[in-house]
Amino acid sequence: MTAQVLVLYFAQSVELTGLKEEELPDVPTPISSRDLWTLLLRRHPRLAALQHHVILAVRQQYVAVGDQVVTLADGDEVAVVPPLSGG
Amino acid sequence: MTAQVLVLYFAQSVELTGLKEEELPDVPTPISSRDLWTLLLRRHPRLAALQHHVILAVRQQYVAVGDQVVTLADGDEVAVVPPLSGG
Amino acid sequence: MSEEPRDVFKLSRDRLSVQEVVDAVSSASCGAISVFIGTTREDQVEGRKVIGLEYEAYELMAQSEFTKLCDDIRARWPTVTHICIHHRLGWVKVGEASVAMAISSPHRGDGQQAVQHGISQLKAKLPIWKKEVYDTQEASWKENGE
Amino acid sequence: MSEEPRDVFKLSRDRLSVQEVVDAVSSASCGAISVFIGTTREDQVEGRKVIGLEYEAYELMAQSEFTKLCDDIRARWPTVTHICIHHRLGWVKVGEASVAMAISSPHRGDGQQAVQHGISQLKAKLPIWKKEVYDTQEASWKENGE
Repeated sequence: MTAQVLVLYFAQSVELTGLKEEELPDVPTPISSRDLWTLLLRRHPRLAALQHHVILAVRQQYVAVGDQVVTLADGDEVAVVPPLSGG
Repeated sequence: MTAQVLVLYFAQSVELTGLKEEELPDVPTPISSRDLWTLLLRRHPRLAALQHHVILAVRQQYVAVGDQVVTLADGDEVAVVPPLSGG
Repeated sequence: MSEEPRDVFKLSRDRLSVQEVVDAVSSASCGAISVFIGTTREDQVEGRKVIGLEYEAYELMAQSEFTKLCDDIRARWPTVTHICIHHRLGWVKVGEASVAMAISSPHRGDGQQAVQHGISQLKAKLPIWKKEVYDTQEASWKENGE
Repeated sequence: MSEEPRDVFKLSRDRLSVQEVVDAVSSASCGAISVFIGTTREDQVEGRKVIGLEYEAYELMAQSEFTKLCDDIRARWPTVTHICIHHRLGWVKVGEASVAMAISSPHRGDGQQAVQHGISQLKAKLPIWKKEVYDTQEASWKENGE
């Protein structure tokens, strides 16, 4: 199975990808968050600068990059979340 | 020796004495703060309602009612300080 | 580049302006402003309803005790930059602010602790009194730390 | 007589109004409003001078994380009445406020602790980012808890 998801980039990841968002039409699902990150990394090799510092958000819930498996549906939001610095 | 002091009343002591301030022309000095309080109590017996709850201020410095001896000069301010409730 | 520390104290019969208290401590060298505002709470006391508070102060002495309070805060939290307290006098009806305290500091931990300590000390040391006034026309003098 | 608790969150490119944040939590049942204001500090980083911060947020998610933050505060301090956070986005120059948080509570201890915890959680959990901008035109993304 695959899903069409909307990937949102924030902060440093906007500068590294040159994008604020993009549609990804064929993301395999279910998928581990680590594989999801690897897929983004393949599209945008400069995201490697965030390796070990980044987490993801899937449908607006944080997901650490690791073994956790997420199920994606068409239209889901996936966000790249560099280290937070609000306040 | 005696001194002429200005006695200031605040909060409940205004209601008990009916006064906001008064001049006392012949206060003995040096005098213990307990004797100073007793002297005020003799002038205004209703101040007994504050007994054990009151402290004094002499030249704008707090003085507990007790053995401490204060030296008064003409024009000095003595204040009757009921329990504080600022804030 | 370091600023002269400011200690600002005001007793006033006018409504308190939080903005004014915050502006009094603002500083380009500070990342944190910690503020406390004390307001008159709607309260029932023995079946009577509190409609407001009546405040009075020994004004000159309050100013000198405020200076001591600031010295004490600066001794405990040396990074504190500016300190401001505005306290109302006279009639303060339910829902309105009676006191506002603001402290600026480079980082937030010190300022927040300093405000907590400052408000406790204000209640314990500043010669200010309040009388609770009830809807029955009765009134009673309050005591902090009861 | 007890009020419905209010949780108020606003992200905005306009200057923050402390008065608006305080008014959002005011309540006749509360005697205490605890406030924290975070401002942009004038700073030197490796010989460059910070002239301001540029903020961005994942806005919808920030709103839902704010709701979780409020639930967490109310679980820890059940007496907390109202909670308000305003956070700026976009350009915030040195000396201006980037965040203001206010909490009302019947008594002051709970509200002061809740604000401290709330600001820590905001920095740890809300999807908001800032970039420090220097007088050399350079900039660098910040990380909380560095």
